[in-house]
Amino acid sequence: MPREVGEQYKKILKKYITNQSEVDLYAGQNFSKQFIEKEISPEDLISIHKTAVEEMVANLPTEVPHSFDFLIEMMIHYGLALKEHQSLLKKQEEHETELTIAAKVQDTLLKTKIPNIKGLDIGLLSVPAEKISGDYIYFMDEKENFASVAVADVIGKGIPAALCMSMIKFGMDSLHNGESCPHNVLDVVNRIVEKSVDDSMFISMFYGKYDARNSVFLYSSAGHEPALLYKASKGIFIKLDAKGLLLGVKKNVIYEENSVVLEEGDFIAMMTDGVTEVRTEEGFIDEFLIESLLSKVKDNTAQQMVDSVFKELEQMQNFELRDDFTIVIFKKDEKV
Amino acid sequence: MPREVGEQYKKILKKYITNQSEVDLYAGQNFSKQFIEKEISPEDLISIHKTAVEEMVANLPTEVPHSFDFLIEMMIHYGLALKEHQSLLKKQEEHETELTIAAKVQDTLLKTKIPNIKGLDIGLLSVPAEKISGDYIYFMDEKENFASVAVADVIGKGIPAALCMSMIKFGMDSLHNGESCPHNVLDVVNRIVEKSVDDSMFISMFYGKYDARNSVFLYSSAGHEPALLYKASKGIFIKLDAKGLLLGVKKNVIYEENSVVLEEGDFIAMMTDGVTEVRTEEGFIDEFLIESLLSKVKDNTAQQMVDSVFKELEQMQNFELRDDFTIVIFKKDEKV
Amino acid sequence: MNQGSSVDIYTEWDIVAARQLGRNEAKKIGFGIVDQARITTAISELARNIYLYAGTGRIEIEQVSENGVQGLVIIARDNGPGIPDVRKVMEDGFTTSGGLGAGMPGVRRLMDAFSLETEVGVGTTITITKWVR
Amino acid sequence: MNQGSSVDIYTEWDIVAARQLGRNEAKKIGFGIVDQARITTAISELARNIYLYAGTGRIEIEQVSENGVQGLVIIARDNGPGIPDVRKVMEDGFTTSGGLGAGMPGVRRLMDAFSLETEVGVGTTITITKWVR
Ligand SMILES: [Mn+2]
Ligand SMILES: [Mn+2]
Ligand SMILES: [Mn+2]
Ligand SMILES: [Mn+2]
Repeated sequence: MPREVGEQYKKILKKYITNQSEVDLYAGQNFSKQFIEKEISPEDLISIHKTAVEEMVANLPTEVPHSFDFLIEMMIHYGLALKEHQSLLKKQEEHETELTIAAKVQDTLLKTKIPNIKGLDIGLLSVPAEKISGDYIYFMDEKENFASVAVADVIGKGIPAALCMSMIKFGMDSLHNGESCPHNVLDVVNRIVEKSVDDSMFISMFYGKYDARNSVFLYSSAGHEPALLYKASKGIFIKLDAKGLLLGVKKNVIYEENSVVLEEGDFIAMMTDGVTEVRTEEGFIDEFLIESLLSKVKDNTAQQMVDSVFKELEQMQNFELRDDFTIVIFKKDEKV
Repeated sequence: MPREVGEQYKKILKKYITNQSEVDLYAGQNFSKQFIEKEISPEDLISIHKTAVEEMVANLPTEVPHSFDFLIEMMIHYGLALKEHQSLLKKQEEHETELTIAAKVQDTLLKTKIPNIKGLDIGLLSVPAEKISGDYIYFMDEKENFASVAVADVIGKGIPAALCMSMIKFGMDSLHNGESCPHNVLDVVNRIVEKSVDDSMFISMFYGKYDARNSVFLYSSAGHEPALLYKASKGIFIKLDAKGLLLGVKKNVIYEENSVVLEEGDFIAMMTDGVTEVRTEEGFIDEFLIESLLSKVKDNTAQQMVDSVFKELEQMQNFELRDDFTIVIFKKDEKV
Repeated sequence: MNQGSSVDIYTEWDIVAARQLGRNEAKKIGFGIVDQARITTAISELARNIYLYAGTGRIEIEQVSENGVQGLVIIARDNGPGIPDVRKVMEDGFTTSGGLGAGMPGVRRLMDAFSLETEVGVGTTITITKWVR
Repeated sequence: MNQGSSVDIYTEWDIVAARQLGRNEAKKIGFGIVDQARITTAISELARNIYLYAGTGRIEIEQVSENGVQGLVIIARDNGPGIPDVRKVMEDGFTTSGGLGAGMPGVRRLMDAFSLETEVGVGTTITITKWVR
């Protein structure tokens, strides 16, 4: 490494030894950042330091330079770890680029069109924990007056999950409109997943279908998080669940189908466990926290509601998502 | 960090300062590896060293401990880089695990059944450059007497490519047998890809269909590497190519369809550019190398042929694949 | 909270003043030399961030004690532009300061506790704590 | 190649002997103290690998000079089991020695040139070179 570095180091060190003032430590530390950027190893730093001390201190006991030689030997492996780090950082960067492209491909592959139904306000938000999501929202192409949505979560996240998602999408695309009552959809998707995916990969899915003519919401669930129904007239929340195994476990599964009627101001929040199983530093969040968060913003639009829930939960877990986060709200609102 | 570490360090350092012998440096270095494993930071090491020197050396000039204080300050950022490395290593490990699972999912998703046709010997090999492949071989489910294969390559490799592959698979699954003449298959797949994939992602595909009743091989190509036909009677290779744009470029593409008749001993090798564009340290391989490699093993089974070509090319590029490697051979052999 | 003191950050000299205050406080309540250096470095990074990205702000340092354990709480406040993508700033290898291992993840690693509140257009408050071992 | 000398590796003491020989040679032809330590560490890792995985082998050290530049070539030979997956052994973070940053990628980083020949069931020869700067 260049001679001037050693000279400059000696200058700062000398000033510090003379004054022991904070400003010299600050200068030294800023200098050390440059050392790291220039890939100067810690063993080089010790050697520079040794030379500086030898030149600076009169009557230096011989033990001191020997001790520095020993320290240099000790530092070699630290230096190697640092070099490995620098090469790993480069690798990591390449990997990030690949994931960014993959995320873009995923976005395009999984794009879905939000239905536009009189009297139904729809809000949705899906935020991946990492670049690639294993959660999935899909609005089925439906006849007029209907809005159907699938909310799914592949067990596990990241790339394997993304591969599964694209399979589900093409499975759902192959469905005909006639089959689109919730328990039938889950049955068909289950067969596809069971056939194509290896045994370690499971998918939970909630499927809901809203009929604007009579305000009936039909739903089935394949081992998915229950949805939450808010009854505006009573100011209470009701869990919407339906019996059914996870997708991909076995071939023939009977999926229960239930229904509720929405009244003005009622809404249904469909979520993945990335919403309900948020962990803060103190542990899992309280079961009723989501309800209280939704309650607080119940008079806003569906989109404002999901945005607000996300913002609050993100803050609570210190901006670190541990799982993909997905929430869809269907809200009956005659003004829409 | 534990007191004993300091005591042990002092002991080794003292021995070294007394004897300056190699065995103490060796001991010290082995000790330093343990330090790193126990996540003892370099600034901690300097502090241990300082204490040891202070206790060991009589009449130590005050400059020396001050110089160590300065050195500790300099080391803090080295310590941070090391800690970052340790966390990055953990991340890297998780990522490797994820890719391994993804590769398994991909294997399951993309599995295909080799047709069993009288008089046709089929060999195939597909080796990804990294864990996840962007090449794809798919045998269509066909009526008796027919063997159809698609050989495809997503431009780019890794995860984004894998996502695209799974889309193609489901596109092809949705085809009906009636549409399965090569130019029709490419037309249908092109529409699916064009609709679903973003503009930066292209796929090349060679599609061939062999009719065992009259030994006719029909083929079309979407911007793919030409196949190689070996004519046993003349001992020569002929390139099989057909006009057609890459999949996903535009909606309406006319794919040319050509045909050849196979005679006993003839074979067709369909490949991706990972085979033809192999790079050795001296540059790209010669255009005729593949032909000569195939020629050398032309009397073996189709599977032995593809295995042998791979083995030779792998050796030539020093066991580092730069691209996914895929080759399929259809060989007319009445003994089969 | 027992005692408190603070340094307003306007110039690069104030970064040094904040470091000095932090080191003195750390020494006073019994931190060893390496931990003193770690606390000082964390303060240095926070103060430097204020100086570089918010323009002005303040470093507050307080002694705390919990279940008989002494500790130091450092609060860095500014009314700067806020951090639009906190997750990115907290990621390894994406340090705003450019150096390896430093930046916010570095500050977090140097201390025992770390919390961050930020609003775009309003400002940022970072609170870090270290306990005497 | 001008001069050569070697150490047979049978016991852990021979690792130390190989290190000592390497350090002496490195000092003799004018390597600085840090490079002496790096060369010695590389020899140490190679000798240790022989001792641990091949049982026995030999470290050969030769002075070389090219275009007026002095250098040291170290050859580690063994008739051990060979390395079945070279790509894996050369990968970062997968060190056989378990430690961070060490292993074969570490040896490669400590030196200016590195080459490896291995055959399963026959043995391994690793040749490393460092030039005086
Ligand atoms: Mn998931
Ligand atoms: Mn989940
Ligand atoms: Mn490709
Ligand atoms: Mn390719």
